[in-house]
Amino acid sequence: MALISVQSEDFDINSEIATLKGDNKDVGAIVTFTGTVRDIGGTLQSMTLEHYPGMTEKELERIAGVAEERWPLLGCRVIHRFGTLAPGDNIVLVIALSTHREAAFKAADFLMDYLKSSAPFWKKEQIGEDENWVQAKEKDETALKRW
Amino acid sequence: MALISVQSEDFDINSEIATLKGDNKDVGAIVTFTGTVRDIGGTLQSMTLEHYPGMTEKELERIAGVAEERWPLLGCRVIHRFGTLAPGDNIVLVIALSTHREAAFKAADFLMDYLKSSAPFWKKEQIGEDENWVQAKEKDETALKRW
Amino acid sequence: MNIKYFSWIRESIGKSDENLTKPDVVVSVKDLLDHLSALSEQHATALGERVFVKVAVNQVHTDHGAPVNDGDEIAIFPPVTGG
Amino acid sequence: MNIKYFSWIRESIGKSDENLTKPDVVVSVKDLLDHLSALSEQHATALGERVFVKVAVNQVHTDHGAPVNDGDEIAIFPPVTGG
Repeated sequence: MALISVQSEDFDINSEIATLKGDNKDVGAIVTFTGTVRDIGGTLQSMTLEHYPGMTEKELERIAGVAEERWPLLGCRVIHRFGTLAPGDNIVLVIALSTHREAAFKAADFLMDYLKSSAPFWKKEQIGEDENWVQAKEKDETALKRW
Repeated sequence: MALISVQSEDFDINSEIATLKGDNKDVGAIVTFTGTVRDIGGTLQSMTLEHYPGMTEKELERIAGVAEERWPLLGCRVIHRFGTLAPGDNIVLVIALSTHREAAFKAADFLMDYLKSSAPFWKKEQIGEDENWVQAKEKDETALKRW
Repeated sequence: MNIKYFSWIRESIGKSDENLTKPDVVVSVKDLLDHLSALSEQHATALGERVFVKVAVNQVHTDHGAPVNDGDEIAIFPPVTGG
Repeated sequence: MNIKYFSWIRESIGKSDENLTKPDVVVSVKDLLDHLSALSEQHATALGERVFVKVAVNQVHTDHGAPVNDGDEIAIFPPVTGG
């Protein structure tokens, strides 16, 4: 069963891995993905993440369930933050544990592609006096065709 | 330039990510792969990793250089341990940072495939009174055809 | 039915949710969007470009052809941008 | 030339390296492997199955057709199993 959290607090990769792994000696491969707030132009003040409480958790659990059916995972973790974040802050963490590297890489990659196009989160950027909702990318939809 | 280490000591994922990321606000995606000592049958006492000092570092730098040419990375780290390790211990860490997730996932996956088939390391398993050299897997060679 | 709005659709309509008794003519999500668009200029603007209007019924993504029932929780939002 | 052995090839031959003056007949890696195989029974056993014998010349992976020169650092080892 995947562990899902939707939270405003930051997360700690080391301790999340330790919790998932425990003393399971079948684990040979651990893949983590961390998404962070970019500020390529150097003008971003903050980013606010809105979400749909109730559906968000359900949708993340659904996606993680699909990953666990498709690959032989020994652990799966999804943490997504909401609220106001600063440039460089962590947004999302996905971890997949498996015996071999292929399953761990594929599951983490799959989880991110599906999360990007179906988890009900919306980003708003604060730049100077302006506030802009981030536009969805078509390539996030086409990325799903890989799976 | 990738950071390469061949060492007997363990590594710390949090601090490695922090070092690579620094205050670079262009980073949006961080992928880590950790390989650990498996003991599926529950009989492994330890695993000893032999390597070819001099060539190992060169080979890891070469592979990381190829990854940095193929994908727009903002950071790349490879740590491979040698010596005697216990079940559950960390063996290898690969980290790739990029603006977008696709490059980070692909580079980390590529690095592991190439490292598995070209970095001069050899594993010996200690099981009870026996010592066995781990056999290379044909699928590690075929995995290269993906790239 | 309870209608929830998110992101710029919420801001454009000016409220995060509203309750509605389902009119008989409203059978599908599309019917509901048409009905809501007639409520005010803000609704019409927010829901005008239907390709940007995503809908979840009872917290599950659906297409605009899906049926809606009184008592449903309907969420209306732009394409998601998390991750 | 300096010859280094690793993993079970090292154990089978019973030493981790040896120095050798390159005989004139040894031109390629394959020639060298043939020459080494004739040195002792242990060498013959360790280097018998050539598909399991990998070679690096001056710390770069090479195939068995590659040339070798006196002064080269030649490493002989089984397929790698790190990672």
